[in-house]
Amino acid sequence: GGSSPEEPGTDASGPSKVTVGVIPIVDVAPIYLGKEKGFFSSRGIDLELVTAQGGAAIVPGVLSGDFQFGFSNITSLMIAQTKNVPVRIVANGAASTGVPGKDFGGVAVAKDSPITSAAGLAGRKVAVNTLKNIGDTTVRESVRKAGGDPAGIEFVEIGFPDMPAALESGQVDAAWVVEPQLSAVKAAGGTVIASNFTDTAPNLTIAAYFAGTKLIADEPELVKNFTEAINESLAYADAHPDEVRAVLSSYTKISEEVRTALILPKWPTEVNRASLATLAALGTTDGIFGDAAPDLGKLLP
Amino acid sequence: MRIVYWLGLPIVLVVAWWVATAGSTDFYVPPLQSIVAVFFDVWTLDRLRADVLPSLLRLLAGFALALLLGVGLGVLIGSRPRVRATVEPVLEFLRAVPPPVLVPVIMLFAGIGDGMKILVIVSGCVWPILLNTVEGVRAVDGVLTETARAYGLTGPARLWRLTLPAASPQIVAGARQALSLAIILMVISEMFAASSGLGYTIVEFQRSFAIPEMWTGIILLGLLGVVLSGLFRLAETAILGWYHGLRRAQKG
Amino acid sequence: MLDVNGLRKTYTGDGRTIEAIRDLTFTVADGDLTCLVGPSGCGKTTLLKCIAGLLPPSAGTVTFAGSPVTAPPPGMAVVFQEYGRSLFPWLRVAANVELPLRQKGLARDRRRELVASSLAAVGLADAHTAYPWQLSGGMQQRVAIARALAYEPRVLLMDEPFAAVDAQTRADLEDLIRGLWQRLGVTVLFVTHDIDEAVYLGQRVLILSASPTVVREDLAIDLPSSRDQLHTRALPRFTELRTHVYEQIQAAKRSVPA
Amino acid sequence: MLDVNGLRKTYTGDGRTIEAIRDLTFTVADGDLTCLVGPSGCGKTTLLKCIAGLLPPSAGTVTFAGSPVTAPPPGMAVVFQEYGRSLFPWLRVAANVELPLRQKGLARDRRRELVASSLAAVGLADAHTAYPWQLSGGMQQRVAIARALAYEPRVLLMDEPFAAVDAQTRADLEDLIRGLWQRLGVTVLFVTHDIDEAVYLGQRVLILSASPTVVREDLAIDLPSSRDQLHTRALPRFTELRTHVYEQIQAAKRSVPA
Amino acid sequence: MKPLLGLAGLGGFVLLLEVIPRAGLVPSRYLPPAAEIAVALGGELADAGFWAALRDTLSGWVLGLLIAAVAGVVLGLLIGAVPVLRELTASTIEFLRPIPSVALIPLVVVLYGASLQSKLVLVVYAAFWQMLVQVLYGVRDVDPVADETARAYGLGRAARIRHVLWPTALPYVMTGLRLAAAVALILCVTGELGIGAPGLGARIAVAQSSGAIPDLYALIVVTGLLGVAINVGARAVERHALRWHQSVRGEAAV
Ligand SMILES: Nc1ncnc2c1ncn2[C@@H]1O[C@H](COP(=O)(O)OP(=O)(O)OP(=O)(O)O)[C@@H](O)[C@H]1O
Ligand SMILES: Nc1ncnc2c1ncn2[C@@H]1O[C@H](COP(=O)(O)OP(=O)(O)OP(=O)(O)O)[C@@H](O)[C@H]1O
Ligand SMILES: [Mg+2]
Ligand SMILES: [Mg+2]
Repeated sequence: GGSSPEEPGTDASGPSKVTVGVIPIVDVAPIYLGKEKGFFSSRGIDLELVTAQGGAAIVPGVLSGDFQFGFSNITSLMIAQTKNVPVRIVANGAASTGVPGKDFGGVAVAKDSPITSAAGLAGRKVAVNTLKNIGDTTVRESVRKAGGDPAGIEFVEIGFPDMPAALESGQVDAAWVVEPQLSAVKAAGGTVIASNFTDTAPNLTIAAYFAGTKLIADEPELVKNFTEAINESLAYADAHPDEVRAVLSSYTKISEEVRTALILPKWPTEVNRASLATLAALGTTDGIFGDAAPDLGKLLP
Repeated sequence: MRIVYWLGLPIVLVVAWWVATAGSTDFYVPPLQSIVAVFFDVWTLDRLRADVLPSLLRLLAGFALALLLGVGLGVLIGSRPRVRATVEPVLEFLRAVPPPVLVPVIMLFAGIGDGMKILVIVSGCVWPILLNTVEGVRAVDGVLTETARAYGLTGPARLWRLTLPAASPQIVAGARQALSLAIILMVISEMFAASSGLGYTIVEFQRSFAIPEMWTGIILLGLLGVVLSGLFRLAETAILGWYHGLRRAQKG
Repeated sequence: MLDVNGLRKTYTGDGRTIEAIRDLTFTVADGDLTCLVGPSGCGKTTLLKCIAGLLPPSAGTVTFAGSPVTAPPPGMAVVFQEYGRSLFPWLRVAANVELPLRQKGLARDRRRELVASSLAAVGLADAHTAYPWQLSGGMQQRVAIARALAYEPRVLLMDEPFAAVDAQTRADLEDLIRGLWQRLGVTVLFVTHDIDEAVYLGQRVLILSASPTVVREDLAIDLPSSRDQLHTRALPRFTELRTHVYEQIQAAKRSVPA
Repeated sequence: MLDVNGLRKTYTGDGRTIEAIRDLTFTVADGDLTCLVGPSGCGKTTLLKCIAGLLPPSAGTVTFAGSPVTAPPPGMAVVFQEYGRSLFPWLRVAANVELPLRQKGLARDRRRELVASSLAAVGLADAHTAYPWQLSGGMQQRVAIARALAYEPRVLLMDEPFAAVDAQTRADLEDLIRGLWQRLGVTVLFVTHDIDEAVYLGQRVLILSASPTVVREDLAIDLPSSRDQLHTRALPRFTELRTHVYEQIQAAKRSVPA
Repeated sequence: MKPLLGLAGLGGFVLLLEVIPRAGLVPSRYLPPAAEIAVALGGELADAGFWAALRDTLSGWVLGLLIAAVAGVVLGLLIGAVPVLRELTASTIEFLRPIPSVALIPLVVVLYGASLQSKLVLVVYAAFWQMLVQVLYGVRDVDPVADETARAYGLGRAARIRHVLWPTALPYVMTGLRLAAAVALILCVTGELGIGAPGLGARIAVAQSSGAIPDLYALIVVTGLLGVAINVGARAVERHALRWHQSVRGEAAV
């Protein structure tokens, strides 16, 4: 991008303005909570959160300097890395709960579906939010673990919000859904037949906060402060689920009822490197990185 | 001479693009050279057959359907002021709903197959045809209308021999608009529940940070637009020969 | 055959109200050839459109063959004053003439024949394949006339149909119409500005007043029924009649009734 | 003033090639009033458009005041045969007449005055605020004439300008044009189908042959220059001239040159 | 009379929306009946955030539409009036037009970020073509006799554009404006949806990802009603500006 970044943090006297591109989903609750709790302002960061629909808009925003930081799922970041997009993870984002059947995302089928386990998905139509990404990779792994053959699965791209309807109307046989849609599916009588995150790795890291390498090089102080603030937020969120559920109402429209019942992700402060290596290996096998393989050393902080 | 006209400006623009991006280090705006370099690697015959052809067929199906629907409804609405007054607000309502939020609703009714994608194309590109047909029908010359009435031209004969030809210049204008919209909507429709197709491929390139490849897709869309509009021009010349003659009549 | 009774037409719209026709009552018998003359803007075209069922009158009625006219009655042909705009620009000349015949359900051969003969009658035998906008004004007008003739109507309404043709062609067309009328017994209502023409053609000339219009005079033309351009026009009675009509129009134009 | 030299116009297009004008050569002096007559479709309109610089000739030249005409020369007004279509439907009558005056850069008051006087001259003093399509055919034609008159042109080209008006109005307008011509010395080229009109109006009548067109006769009208409807038309010389023209047109229509 | 008919039409549509889910044609969970949407709409209307979003969307829309309309009309008249320009630009126009605005999202984000500007670029890009093409077709509709009249009376090119080309193209322009207005609104909302620029679109995105279906439809209804409002305005302008045109005067007569 031609536009020059707004030189955040250079002004030593006042707080530096920091814009973060996030997706309005449960995963980013800690940063909203942290903002509310003053974890950022106490470090001289005047935080602004801008919601976008997905990585497609956030990554260019980070590269152009419009956002200083962004939130993205790990596989997308790995893909970016293989394409030499100059970004690097600065803090953990969200992680699987690691409890099979009680994760914040999973593979669900509709009421009365004949499919009862991941093995039954072979040859079926399965919805994921984005093809060639974390969804299909992990679902395949679930199927493998259950002894099925993932080769014949027909993945269909459907946005999370549209999955409950697609599932119920039988347009797909199964869907990989996350909260809050997971709750909606369950409410409509659907059942979770596999927890693809936990099947892939224990405590799989799903998403992370990242920044452009230029910012990391030019303003280490700011990045350090941001990382600390995020980490404090993550830890606080993990410890105070009720406050997390409360803060959800400030930036989402998830109904009260669902908010109190939905399964929250885990928010460890450390990126689980081993799980990422697994994810990278799976992705490479599935060919989602093309011919390349991600170099995690260049991606992780 | 024609060729010079057709190629003149594009060549200038391409050269300008080439020069302007020659040393570009911007991740999202790669040098044109590197875009061109990957073009033929990306758009192999196989890929054209697997991704572009189905898209194209859906596009044509959607366009044809929109044409039918737009002209049919347009004639009805345009020739009856009361019908127009009744349905116009509803149509305007539907028209203002953005396709990306409309698609999920369409999916409720039409599933996620080709039918849905064609419907999405129709839902977007029917409007210019409809509006132009309505206005074209309303604007049929009063003397011609009276002539037709005096000679007992009613029913289908009136439709085929008066209303449609008289409104055809404006209908064609609408169809021309719709054609490019159809291409755009083809892309949008493939952002939902797709795993192949030209639009999907472009989005997929974009998501996987294959930026030069994404640009080749955009260029292909443009080229597709040029080819389709060339075909359209042929059809237009055939249908509106009289009109072009009439409008040029006294120009020498 | 044709009864116009207390006809009145007022145009409103766009802040302008024009009483075009105040009160017209007259009858045209079956097989009559009536000419209508009157000052420009007096409502001749309006009257013709009301008779043709193309324009709803503000008051009064038009009755055709016993039934009130609300839509164009079948078997009627009209030549419009705006001849140029009344031709379908997307149809070639032959197709323009043929279109009403198709609508009438005539067989193809019969249509061909009628198209060819009527175009030949107006002197356009070699213009079949031209588009109307490739023709001169007079030629366009003749196509409109040919279309009406080919239709073989029972009633023929003509609104200044010869305005754009040269004197010689006009004379030929006048004789054509009279011949047709005598041969086939069509009822003809003929609007013209040419007083000689009105007297030469008509059995009867209706002279209209200036707008708001009433019938100023209903003049029977007592010339011999077999007429020709040279002799009829040279008759003293012809001159008398035309002078009379001229004076009437002149008077009509002057005295605009309140 | 106006030189037409070897003019030729062939229309091509849509598979149809029409040699409208074969070879026309004539000169119109400054301040002449020339009438053009000829059979329908012989190319009068085409000729007028070539002279006006609206249509490029296929061969030959038109020279106006010494320089070749390629675009409409300034100071020229045209009344088109298709009067209806030459009025702008989006402008009211007064605005239609006023538009060329604005273009000429006249002051507002002067424009008002010209519009009012020219509309009054054609008998439309109370139609200022009507739209053209609210007027009768003859009224529209008179608006087109008023527009040309208000323009105060040096050259006035008129293509059957009185075709749609009644006899009385026509006579009035003829006298209006002659008066204007005598008073202001405008050069007038006047196409008409009415032979009496051509003889009554013109100093000179150009008789054209049928298409492909050449000049058949260039007839000087040796009538006294002060003319009036009653007496001039009653002159024996008038009758001689009109009979002559009539015969020429008749002959022109018959003998189509190879 | 006419507004009443229109209201009746809308009423019928609302009824349909109420009946379809109630009759079980689609699960009401995913397409809530009209009454539920109305309740959600009431909730939105009571929310200050909604009004701020509406203001954001409207400002982007008005500005974008204005730019697109002016540019489309000016360039259209210019290109249409000069045949050489028309020939020269034809192929380029055909190339650029089918490029979807949505495909430009990453590019504009790079250039302008999640700001009003990027929204504007999208809106202008999409709406501009609608205007331009309509104007080009409209210009072609000029009656040669009218144009010749203007030329004969010495109207220069600029004056002819003003007095002949423009009024002739006006009906096409009006249609173009109505098309462009809706497209601009759509792109405004879609842009907000994708880029995250503040506005109704961003609110729709939140409602969508939160599974708040009635709220989602309430917001869609708002965009639809904006469309209706736009049309009411356009028709009012048309009744005045085109009262000379067959389409308006023809219907006034009956
Ligand atoms: N559509 C219309 N709207 C309003 N007024 C109209 C309309 N048509 C005609 N008029 C008015 O009605 C009157 C009669 O018009 P009409 O065309 O019938 O006259 P006419 O006798 O045919 O005249 P002409 O001989 O000039 O053709 C005129 O004053 C005219 O201005
Ligand atoms: N645009 C055109 N394309 C093709 N041919 C044309 C065109 N305009 C005129 N013509 C032909 O040129 C010839 C002369 O036409 P023009 O209009 O000049 O005749 P005119 O003398 O004005 O006839 P009228 O008295 O009937 O108006 C006609 O044969 C006509 O068919
Ligand atoms: Mg009339
Ligand atoms: Mg002519």
